[in-house]
Amino acid sequence: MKCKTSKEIGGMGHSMKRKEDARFIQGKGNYVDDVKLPGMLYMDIVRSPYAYAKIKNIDATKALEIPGVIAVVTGKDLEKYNLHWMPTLMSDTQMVLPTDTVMYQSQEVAAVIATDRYIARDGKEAVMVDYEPMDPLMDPFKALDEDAPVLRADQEGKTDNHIWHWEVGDKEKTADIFNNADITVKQQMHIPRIHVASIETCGCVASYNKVENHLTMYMTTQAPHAIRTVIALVAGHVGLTEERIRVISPDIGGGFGGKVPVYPGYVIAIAVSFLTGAPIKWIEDRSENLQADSFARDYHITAEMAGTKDGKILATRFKVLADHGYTDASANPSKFPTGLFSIGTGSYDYGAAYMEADAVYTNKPPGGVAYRCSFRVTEAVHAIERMTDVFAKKVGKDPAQLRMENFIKKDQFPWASPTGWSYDSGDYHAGLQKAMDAVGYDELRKEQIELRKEGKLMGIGISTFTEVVGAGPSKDFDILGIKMFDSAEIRVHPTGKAIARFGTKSQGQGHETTYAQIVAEELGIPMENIQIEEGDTDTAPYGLGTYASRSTPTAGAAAAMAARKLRDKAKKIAAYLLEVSEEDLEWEPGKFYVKGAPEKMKTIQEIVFASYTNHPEGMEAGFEATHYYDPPNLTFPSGAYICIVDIDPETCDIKVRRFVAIDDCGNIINPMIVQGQVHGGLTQGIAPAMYEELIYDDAGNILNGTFMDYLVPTAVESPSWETGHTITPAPHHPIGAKGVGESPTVGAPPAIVNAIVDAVHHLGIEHLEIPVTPFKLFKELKNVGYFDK
Amino acid sequence: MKKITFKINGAEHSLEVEPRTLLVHLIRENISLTGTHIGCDTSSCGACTVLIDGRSAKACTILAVQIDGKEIATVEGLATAEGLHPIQEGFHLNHALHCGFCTSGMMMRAIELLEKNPDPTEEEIRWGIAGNLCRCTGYNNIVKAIQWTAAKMAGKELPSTEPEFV
Amino acid sequence: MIPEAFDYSAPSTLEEAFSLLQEFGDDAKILAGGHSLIPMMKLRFASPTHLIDINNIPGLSYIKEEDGFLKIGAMTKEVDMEDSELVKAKYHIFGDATKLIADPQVRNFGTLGGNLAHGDAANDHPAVMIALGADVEISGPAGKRSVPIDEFFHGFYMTSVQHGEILTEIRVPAANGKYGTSYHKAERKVGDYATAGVAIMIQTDNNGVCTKAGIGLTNVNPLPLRAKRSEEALVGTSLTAEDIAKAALYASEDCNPSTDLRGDEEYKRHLVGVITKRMINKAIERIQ
Amino acid sequence: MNTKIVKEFEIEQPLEKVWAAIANPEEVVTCVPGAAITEKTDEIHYKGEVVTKFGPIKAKYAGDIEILEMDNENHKMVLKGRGLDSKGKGSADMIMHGDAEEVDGKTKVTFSMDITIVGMLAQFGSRLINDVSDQLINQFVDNFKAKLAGEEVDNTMTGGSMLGTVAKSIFGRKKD
Repeated sequence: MKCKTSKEIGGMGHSMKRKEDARFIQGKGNYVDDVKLPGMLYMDIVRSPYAYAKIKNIDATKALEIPGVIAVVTGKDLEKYNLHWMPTLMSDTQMVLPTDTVMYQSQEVAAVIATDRYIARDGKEAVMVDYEPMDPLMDPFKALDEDAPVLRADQEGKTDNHIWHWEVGDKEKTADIFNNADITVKQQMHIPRIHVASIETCGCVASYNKVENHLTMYMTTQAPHAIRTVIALVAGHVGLTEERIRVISPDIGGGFGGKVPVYPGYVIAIAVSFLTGAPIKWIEDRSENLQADSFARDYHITAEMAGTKDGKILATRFKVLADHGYTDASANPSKFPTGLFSIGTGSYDYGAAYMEADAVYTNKPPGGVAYRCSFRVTEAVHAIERMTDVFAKKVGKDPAQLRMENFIKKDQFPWASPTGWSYDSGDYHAGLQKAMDAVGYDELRKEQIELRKEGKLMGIGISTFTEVVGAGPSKDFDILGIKMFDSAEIRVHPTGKAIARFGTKSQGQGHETTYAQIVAEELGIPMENIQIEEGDTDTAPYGLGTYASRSTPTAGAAAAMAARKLRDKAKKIAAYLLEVSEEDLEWEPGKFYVKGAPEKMKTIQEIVFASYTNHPEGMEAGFEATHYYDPPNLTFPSGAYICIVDIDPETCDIKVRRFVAIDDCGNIINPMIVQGQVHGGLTQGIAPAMYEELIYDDAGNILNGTFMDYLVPTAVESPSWETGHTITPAPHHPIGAKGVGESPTVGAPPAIVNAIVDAVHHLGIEHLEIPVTPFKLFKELKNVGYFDK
Repeated sequence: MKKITFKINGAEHSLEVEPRTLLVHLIRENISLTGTHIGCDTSSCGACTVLIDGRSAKACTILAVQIDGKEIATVEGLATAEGLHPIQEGFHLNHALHCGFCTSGMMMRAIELLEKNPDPTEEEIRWGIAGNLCRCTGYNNIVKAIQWTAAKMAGKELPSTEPEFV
Repeated sequence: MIPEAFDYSAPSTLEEAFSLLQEFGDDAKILAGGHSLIPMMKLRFASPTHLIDINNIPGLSYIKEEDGFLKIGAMTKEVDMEDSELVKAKYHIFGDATKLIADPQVRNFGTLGGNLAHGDAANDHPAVMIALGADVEISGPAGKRSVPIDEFFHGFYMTSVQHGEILTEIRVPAANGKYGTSYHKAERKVGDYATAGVAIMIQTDNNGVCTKAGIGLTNVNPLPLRAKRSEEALVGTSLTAEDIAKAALYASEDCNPSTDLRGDEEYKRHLVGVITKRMINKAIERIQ
Repeated sequence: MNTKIVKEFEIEQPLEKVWAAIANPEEVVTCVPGAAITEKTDEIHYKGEVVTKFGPIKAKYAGDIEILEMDNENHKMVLKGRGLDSKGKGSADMIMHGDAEEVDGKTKVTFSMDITIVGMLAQFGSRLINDVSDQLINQFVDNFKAKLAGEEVDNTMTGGSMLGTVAKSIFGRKKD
């Protein structure tokens, strides 16, 4: 990688070691459960064993008799303050605590406040709730039946369980192509409900100061500013207006989208702190986290592809049924009920597509968060990448070759997709070729033929995906009306050291290092001397937070733009100090010098010092700039992944032999961190492909609500990943970067499934639903008579 | 209440605890060493891993009363006046942590692993940390960090800590 | 997740432990490794009023060959089995099994006695001990008694260990002659309970004729199961592929697995067949 | 979660004697491990409780039983049962079809139960439910046979010795 700065400055392209590591490796991180305040009380939450039931009575007598139990709060209590319901990001409503009906198993029913977490837990056990259970509605398809119970009777005039219908593309044109195409293929697929399961669960300490009428909210949030605004919207009517709220997002133990929503526990904690004047700590258990916090995915997709018999893709058609649980609490931009699902035409050059989706209510927990993915892109990528393989098998073409023949070409960018996107840049052929070379594709295909003769099952799977991240341009993207810009504020101190603050919030992405590198790149101040701060709404500029791989595309750009404002100022000061005109100056990282006379120069440190001590007349003193970056377009990272699996023909165990991932995320700020993100994203890709799924039964029970049964991969399940990159800079982005944190999670599952299907396709298997477990594979092989021989 | 006496990171403590107090809460709440974390209820995740008399243990599944007379080591005790413990260096240099939440437990586990097997294969490392979940890193660099630490502790030539990302 | 309050005692002799069990009655529970009991207590599935921690009782942790037996103290930890040179040299089955039990931290505390006394057919050692033909020594105020492993498991979480008693030793007939053992379980991910597990012990004479066979099955039956017909199908044969296939088939027929998240009955029977075949072969390979 | 359990057994007793016992909930319940009837509300409604104990796990259910159908002529019955965990952690519902017929002078009894379990037991104990219910039913059958044969039946679930037969074998051994 070419770097413009020296390693000492540590600008873009250097694999700088992370600045944030020091505290984490010494046990000095500060996570929310580490926050301890004087007089703090603890909250535990009573939850419903039923998925759908009327609450007949809540008896807290026994709980209140326990020494140390301070209060038991119910929906009826919150109702007095009109705090029993709250809005969701998708303009639906969600219960904080129910007054009469519970809508999913493990829903919050009452909160117990006590002097210590052990006593709070005892109190929870002693609250007796009398329920009248009803038959839950668990199947999203049945939710649309005419005789289905109307779950959201609280919504005036609601007569069914349908939430919304969405569509994009040209329905007629697509239908026309399908009607006339040589070949059409169709596949039903379910992208199951999964859970981000960050190792830190969610929690908060709500601390309301009655005297000052001020709330400090320490919480695990990926979007502290947005949360502050939401709290003000929910609680403004009781006097908690936005200037009286400070949200602090301390170190976060993994987010992946699960820490974007506002959960009822946060609101209850705030309400209780407001009423008691004591700080309230609430930390979820793992089982509560898995059973009640926002899910991801849960799309039932009917996917179709039309093409020519020699393998040219002509059109696609996707129909989605989205199971949202009892409320639509998706974390999507307001105008995008299906997120960015419409990216589902993928990396391929064809002109017609039609996609539609319907969302329904069921008796499951609400949600619709990302799981390390940009708003619903994983679902879209799975559909298109699976269909590309289904189509390739149908026309009898090698899936790599078919992809190569259908890719959008490098010179076709910016490319207008049939669903309305303008892809910024890409070189898909180069990516796939690099992956094929790295893995030894042709040799593997030969090996596969040989192995098959011996009855061995080996498969090769490809995924060549296009992501869409960095939301987003303000003309289309907002959350609750707030445009999805992001911000950076850089303040350089007189001695040339800086602090930069951001509206985003790292949950492990390494912002303290990479943002410093961006500023170092632009200003030439060594990254070591640039302090990065995020997560405190009192000090950081307003921003929409970190999710959907948006930090580098938005806040990273803001950092570069703010730094460039400062460099412009530096140039003026340098010209003044060197007594030349600005046009006579040249910049090289860390200094301005006079053209043709490099010895006549001023370092950035000298210039900054002058801005405080000797600034030109008429110029504002100090060295500080802020930028709110409104991206002109989204960014479109891409990747070419190849997975090799070996399957035990008797036990159906699936072993990932190799996995090669070539990512293109545009210009790279820190290769070490990008690679680390890819590794992690890949493991969160194999997870839903082979292990994870939230399983509910017809009675409404979640059957795997702990880490004993919700199967997060360990180092044993996770293969040794092989990674690499190509670079196609984002032309519209100040530093040409695209974002990468989620690409691998988006791109890996279809590569894995395509490999597994490839290994057994000759036995008569066309498709396998994720997670592909040995058990599931066994059943499919059994069905096609494989074990009869 | 039961009175227990124990050492944490060399310092002796003597205090009264309820028998049901979990070791992880003793460490985090009573002793205020918050580097040891809690990630699950079922001793599945390993975020709470500490050493009890040198053996790696999940502190969420051990009672505080069980450590009477024993010696506990937590992440806070790893670095000395001379500097970081090799495992800390290894994790930092090899980018073996992202959010940092699993890191303490992962390192404490790795210390015992290397103590028993100073030159582990990749396979042995992966099985050796099978009781510790990491949601961020994909484990590649954790394996690399442990291999690096093994080399460092054995005084061998140190593997490169540059990413092989081409 | 926090357990309900309880009292705690850590006796330093067995006698003391017996009298505590007597004193506190039915709601007192023995704490050995605790890695099954404490999670249950945290989930408040189990709420004993008194825990009697037997970790401080000396003399319950050892691995030795004596009087024709491999004697294992009940408080011997999984990790000690993994590390034991004696076990590594002669009883390969324990190396196979312990590696697949939970994870290293849990194995640092989990005990063999606890694994058996918990009375869970999903645990691994029950099948291992069935294959090896172990006897279990149970101590109580009235003295010691020995129970053959086949009579030890009575129901879900129920064994021959009566309230007031403590499992103190496991005795495995010592390896002798041509002797090979093996264990494997299919699991959804590392450390999981078995989807299906098979433990094998094979002895042959010098001509390769099977003189003794032990086959135990994990988590495919309400109780840990001895695959008797499979054993009989092997004894007296020269262990040809055909004999082994027959034994594997019988094992898959004779177990009685339940459908759960790990798989359905058909799949588990299938796995039992495949693993039985493979483990018999592995045990044969290991015959020294 | 939903489980269907079908159990068939034969008793060497005349049909009418067996049916008389089966058709009387107060009699039947004395054979159900851990169960007791606490109140007869009316002819078809009963209240009861079940205390179960498996190793360290103890649970208490308060139950309602309703006789939906009692056909003494054809020896068929349908019961509805509902048990509520005493700690509010969930419940179990059951519809049981029972019938008895004469076969070669013996009586063949068939029970078919559709059980729906909701709450913590279903969440955490799903892998146990089939095995455990099997165990309980076998115990019930043993108790029931014993009762009809005029033997004393102890249906409590205490200590580690839920099964009378188990206890017998152990203590029998001890005397050896």
